[in-house]
Amino acid sequence: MHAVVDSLAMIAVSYVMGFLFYGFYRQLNARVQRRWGPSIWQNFFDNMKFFFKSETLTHGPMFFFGPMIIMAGAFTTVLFVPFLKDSDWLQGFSQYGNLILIIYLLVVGPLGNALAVGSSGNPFGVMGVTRGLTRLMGLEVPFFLGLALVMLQHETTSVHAIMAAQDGLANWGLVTNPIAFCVILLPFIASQNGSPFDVVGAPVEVYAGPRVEFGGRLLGVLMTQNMMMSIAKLVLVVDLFMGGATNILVLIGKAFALFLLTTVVSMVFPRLKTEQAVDFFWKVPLGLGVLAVILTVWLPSWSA
Amino acid sequence: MYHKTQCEGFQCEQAMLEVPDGVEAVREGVLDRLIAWMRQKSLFVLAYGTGCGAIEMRPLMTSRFDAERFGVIGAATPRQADVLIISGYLALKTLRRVIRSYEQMQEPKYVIALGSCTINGGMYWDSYNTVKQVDRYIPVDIYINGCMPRPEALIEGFVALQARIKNGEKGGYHHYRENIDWYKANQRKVLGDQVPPAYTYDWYHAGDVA
Amino acid sequence: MSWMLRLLFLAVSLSPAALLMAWDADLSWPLIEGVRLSLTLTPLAGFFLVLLALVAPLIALPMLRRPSDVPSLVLFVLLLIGMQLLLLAGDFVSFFIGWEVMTWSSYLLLLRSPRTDMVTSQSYILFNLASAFLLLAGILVFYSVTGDFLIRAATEVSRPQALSLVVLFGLAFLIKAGTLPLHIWIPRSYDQAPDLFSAFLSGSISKMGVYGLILLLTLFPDALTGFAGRFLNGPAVGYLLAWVGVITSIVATFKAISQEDMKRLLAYSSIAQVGYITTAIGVGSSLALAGALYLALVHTLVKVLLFISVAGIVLQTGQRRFNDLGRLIERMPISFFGVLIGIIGLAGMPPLPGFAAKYLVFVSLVDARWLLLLAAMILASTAAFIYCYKLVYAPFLGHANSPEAREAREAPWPYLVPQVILMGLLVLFGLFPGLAIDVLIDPVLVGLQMAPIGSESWAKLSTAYGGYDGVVLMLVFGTAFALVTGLFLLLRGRMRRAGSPHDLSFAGEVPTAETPLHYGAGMGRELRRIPLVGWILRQGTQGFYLGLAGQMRAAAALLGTLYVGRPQTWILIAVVVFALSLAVQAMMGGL
Amino acid sequence: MTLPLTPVWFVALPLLLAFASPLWVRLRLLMPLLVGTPAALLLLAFVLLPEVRTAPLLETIVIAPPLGIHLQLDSASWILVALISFAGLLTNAFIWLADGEPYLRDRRAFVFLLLLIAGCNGMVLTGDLFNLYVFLEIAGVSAYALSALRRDASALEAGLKYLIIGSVAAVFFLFSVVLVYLQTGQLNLAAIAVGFGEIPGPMQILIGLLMLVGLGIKAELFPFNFWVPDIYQGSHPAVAGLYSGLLVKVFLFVLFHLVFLLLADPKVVGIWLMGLGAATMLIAEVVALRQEDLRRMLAYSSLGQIGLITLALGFGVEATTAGGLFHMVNHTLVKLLLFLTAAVLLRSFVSAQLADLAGAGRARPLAAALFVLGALAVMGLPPLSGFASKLWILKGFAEAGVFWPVALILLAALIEAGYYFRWIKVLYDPSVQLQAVHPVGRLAYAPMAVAAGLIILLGVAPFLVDALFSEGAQALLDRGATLTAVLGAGS
Repeated sequence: MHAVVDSLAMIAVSYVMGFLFYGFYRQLNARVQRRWGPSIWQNFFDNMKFFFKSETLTHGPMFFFGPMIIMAGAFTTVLFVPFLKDSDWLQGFSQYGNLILIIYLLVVGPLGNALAVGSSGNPFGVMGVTRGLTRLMGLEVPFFLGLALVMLQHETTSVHAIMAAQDGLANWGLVTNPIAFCVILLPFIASQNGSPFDVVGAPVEVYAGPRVEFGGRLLGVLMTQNMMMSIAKLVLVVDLFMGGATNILVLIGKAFALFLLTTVVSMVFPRLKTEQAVDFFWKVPLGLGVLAVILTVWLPSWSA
Repeated sequence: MYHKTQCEGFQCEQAMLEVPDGVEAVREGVLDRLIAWMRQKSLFVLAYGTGCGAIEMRPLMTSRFDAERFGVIGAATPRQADVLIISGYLALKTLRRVIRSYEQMQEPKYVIALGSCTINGGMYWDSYNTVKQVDRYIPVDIYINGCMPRPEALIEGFVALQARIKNGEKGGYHHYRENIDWYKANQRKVLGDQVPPAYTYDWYHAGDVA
Repeated sequence: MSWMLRLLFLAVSLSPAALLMAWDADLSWPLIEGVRLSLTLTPLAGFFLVLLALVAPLIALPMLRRPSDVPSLVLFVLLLIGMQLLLLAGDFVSFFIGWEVMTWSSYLLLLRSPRTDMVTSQSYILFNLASAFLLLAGILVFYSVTGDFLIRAATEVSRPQALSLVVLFGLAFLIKAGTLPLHIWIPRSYDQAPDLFSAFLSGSISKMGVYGLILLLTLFPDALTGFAGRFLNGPAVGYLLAWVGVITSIVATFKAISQEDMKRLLAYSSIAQVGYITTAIGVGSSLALAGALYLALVHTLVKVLLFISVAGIVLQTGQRRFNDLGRLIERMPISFFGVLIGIIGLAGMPPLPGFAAKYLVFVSLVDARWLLLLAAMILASTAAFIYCYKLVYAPFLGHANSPEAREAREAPWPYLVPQVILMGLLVLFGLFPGLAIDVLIDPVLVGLQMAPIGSESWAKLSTAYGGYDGVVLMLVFGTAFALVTGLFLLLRGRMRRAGSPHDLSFAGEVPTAETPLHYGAGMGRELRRIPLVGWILRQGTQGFYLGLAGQMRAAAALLGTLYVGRPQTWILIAVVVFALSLAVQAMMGGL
Repeated sequence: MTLPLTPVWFVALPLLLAFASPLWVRLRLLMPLLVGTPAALLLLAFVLLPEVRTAPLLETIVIAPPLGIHLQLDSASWILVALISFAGLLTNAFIWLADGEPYLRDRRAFVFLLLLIAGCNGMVLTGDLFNLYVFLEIAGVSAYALSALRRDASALEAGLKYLIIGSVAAVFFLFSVVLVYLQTGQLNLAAIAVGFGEIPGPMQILIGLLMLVGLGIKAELFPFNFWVPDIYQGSHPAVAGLYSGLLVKVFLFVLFHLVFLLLADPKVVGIWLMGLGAATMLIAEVVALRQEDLRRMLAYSSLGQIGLITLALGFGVEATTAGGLFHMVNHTLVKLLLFLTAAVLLRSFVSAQLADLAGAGRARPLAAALFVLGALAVMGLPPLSGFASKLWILKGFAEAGVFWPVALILLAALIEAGYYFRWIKVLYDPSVQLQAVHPVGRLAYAPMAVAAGLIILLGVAPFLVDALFSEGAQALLDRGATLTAVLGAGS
């Protein structure tokens, strides 16, 4: 019972945080562009509008199940990320998982949806999927390397254990392992589909990319999972580098701070082409990662 | 001076289509009103630059006029869009694409016709290749006249559309479905065998008009 | 008659399983003076015998479909016998005999395909024989060191001897495993071999290289650390081997993405997967070996599944290029699920066992503190998503691109039964990641005198670095899926099936059957614009090997001019040689 | 009257029958007799086997050695004699059963075959240097004639070329015989062996070189083997199979017999012979890569194997020698099989060119399968007999810790695979639909099947015969025992 309530609470929390964060993002973006921007609830409206469209077109069973898979993947991801530290609540099933599992779960959904995109038969969608996978290939290398530095630092893949090791500001991953944070920051933005790495679904690039054929309720599902997945990723990074959170307000605060940081980076830079993005990941963040490995792994072992 | 007393020609057909004033608002329950309220708060716009009126869309969407305040934002594909903006005159060539795109949009869907050209051909009234009256081919929910209308006018049009949605009025798409044969006959008249394929609308005949 | 033959064939294909059940004694067979074949079953060989026992009947079943090719059946039986001999070998001579029987019978099977060309067959047999002869050389060196042919840990070996042994054996097994730059025979032969035999090549025969590599570790207890000590937390020589493996998988993955033919793509993917296994072997810790064995298990199941599915497609459509297929999901749904489950396993996605295997390898790399290797491996394994997607998209989704693809029917049942069984096995191992550890892998590790991984329950994979629960994962995902689908269907509004596959958002245009809507070949073309990938894809070893062959032929022509057809020249040469030898003897002071 | 079963029959029986054959007019009786003679010899060999294994059999003719002529049948020469009879039997049977070219099924052909057998047996058995020369000429002349039997230009050319080069070889050998006789005053091998050490060094070298060139030409060693492909190509494949399978082995055996018998320390020349063997092997294998004619390809492959055997025997260690002898037997079986296959293919498709045989595997599946079997065996792939003998040789080298021959042998095997598998691939070329021109009787496959069966049997169970080869190697290497046996203990 506890597990059920807890799971539903996690899903609700991540959804609410999701649309509020995105609403805030649109506001902030508008202000930066000297506009008023929509209300902070705008994402909720958009989402609900799509859920209540009276017509939804499918291209066959696989096209229908793709969004279901991605949504289930988002739920699963959320449930395997512990939201709070030292608490019985908002834990989901995170004690049955680990960091590597979460990283892979982040990809399960999009791959399931890629099937639906392929099933639609729209070449623009498949082109978008290919770009997405290409970007994934670029970003995952430094991202995983950064997380591996954390795993090595704590000698575990359990998010709980990593969180538990960071009590007090002085033990935050951000403080003890800042270079790992630097390594993952840009890939993290890309995994959030933020500018400058947002070429995949960009409307003017390939006709909305993977989502080209989705409309109506299916698009609503895709939007929902996107928001929830973003929250899951934010919380994951909060857990790994910012010591986790003991209650929901702290969690929102830390996640919001992190969100603000990534948003600012996103808003400043223009969009890169796919291959530029990949090349960038393999040069700058990965180079930083190699440096980090040399500094934190090789040098200590040689000097020892 | 020529004075119109009775309808003549296509105007009679037009009269047939016109919705009498003070239509019954389709209000059923709280949920429907809530849904309608959310719908009007979020309008995704498919804005093909079919004519010169498209030039007014850019200031509308960007900082100066900021349509996003009203929940109006661009969509890339017809599948995601709620509103189709016909931005100015339609040539026969673009008409075909517009029909195709309109039929691919998911209901509920609305059409805003922008500029005089969509009403009566405007300055192209005697062109052999320009569609003079758009609503013979697809149903138009809101006309915004002017040559070209200013962004403010566009915003007013959107607000008017939002009010109609909020009131739960029937959208043009109902018309289109109910009179599909008439629309198709008109389309076929000008496009010949260039009419978009039937598979995007033939489900209208299957009944189940939701 | 032919009925009996079929039954007999099926019985033989079950022989590895029977062997596994019934083997309890050691056999021996004299060969020549001082050489005695002895057969015994070690836990390590037992593991690979399990793989063989799983795979052999599953491939034998579709092979029996009429009209069956009797020579192929005979050769397959020979191949199975050879592989069993190889696995049961307690001494190197039987190991070598098994190895060679496997080599030539697989070569002859390769020739049964009408598509095999000269370059393919020659590269297949020459690389494999080179591997075999290197192995034989290694065996002879081993013999000269230990004085007999028994497979056992060599204890008193001098460093140069050990080095030459490791190099000889290592090269032999790396050729078989197909690591860079010795892989060139693989894509061609996997591509052109008979479709079902490709499954066996990739699923079972490539594992023999893996078996050899692991066996090599047992020959020299400190093979990996003995030569150059340790690097960080692992063996320094292993670090090199691991890089060889990882570079193999990276290059092969990119090559796979750029392929336009299903079987070639699978071939490169096979190289890449074996590359991971090589990496894990390089790490050499108990975790890593568990990962290597797990990967071998998963790769066997997955590749056999995929190759059989692809064989079914080729059988029904006659097409194997991505551009000529499409939309088979409606016509071949079971094959679609076969490929789908296959690629999920191949990509190492949870909850299928591919993830468990990769998890073990990743953790072992973290444990060894080899993070750069880890990053490189991540590169290969995420890039693999692209070809996995291509593999499922191009034949099954998208648009049908050829008349055959439009009219194809589901593969016949002998092709489907193995697929369903393999899917079941994959799901089973995915649900219970501890099952494979407990039943298959831990006995091997104990046999190799390494720490077993252990599992508190079959549902759990647990290591010192943490673990996960397959059942919970599957339950959560399944519940979420059911919940989401249910909620979705509860919402109002109608779902409508598009009236035509061409009802696409296409910027207002109306695509027709002539519009190129299939993106099968385009996938991977974009990748070339990434500088590193473009550079990798431009490289190739084919030129080197063809050049070598050309030089060989030139040498043959040059030496061939000696063999002229004139008796006077023969006599002249004889007399001149005679005179010269005399003269030389005279000058040396002999006369 | 009971005929004593003595080694002399190995020479006498075929000679007798061959020379008596013109007296028979009715072919029907004669032919089975001629064909059956090798069978009788084989039977005789096996009857004598138990005796031979206990002690070498000495057959003195007229006067006891060292003055008289004697035949010596020890474990080593027994192998050769049995092999000769067996190979002769197979070839005769094939010619008889294949019902092929009329010129081969003729009385003359069988007479020459019997003479060839007689000559070979004589060379292997004789204990007398001059007799050796005589038998060498008998074998040679019958071989020339066999080559030229077919009445067309290529056969005559082959016969003539063979005659020329064979005579040159004989001359070289004869010179050495003369020199030996001048120096030692002896013709009995054992007696020469005792006295050979006292010949002045330079003369030893001269005699050695003359013998080497003479026997080297005959035994097809490297700088003297340029004639081989031409002759093999011009002769009928069945006959070429005899040359490759039989004649060369005999000369090789004679060469090494002389080396091990005459020289107190064979190691002195062993290294040179090994070098020659290695060169023969590598060069022949490389040249074979480009051959487009099946018979020429087989000829080069045969040279390669000869090189390998030379390499093994030249090392002079018991294991390699035993392996080398074993390999001789295996190679004979294999090459007979391959050349007989070539004969079948040649007859079926009129040509032995690579391009003309593409797809032959579908038209003549059995022949192609036997070719594959032979090819696998000749490359030394298990579980066929070539592997066992190669392993034995390699094991010998490994035991001695000498690895350069191992590397060369394996390299040569790899090159060999390069062309054999090319041929196999072409035989099974799926793109060509080849039709056989001439039929080949099913019975023709019987001798090939026997050879194939033996190849498999010896591959799977070489332990059945390995003792024979060990004893043969000991007999060949044990100079003292031979001398004692011939000359008595006191010498």
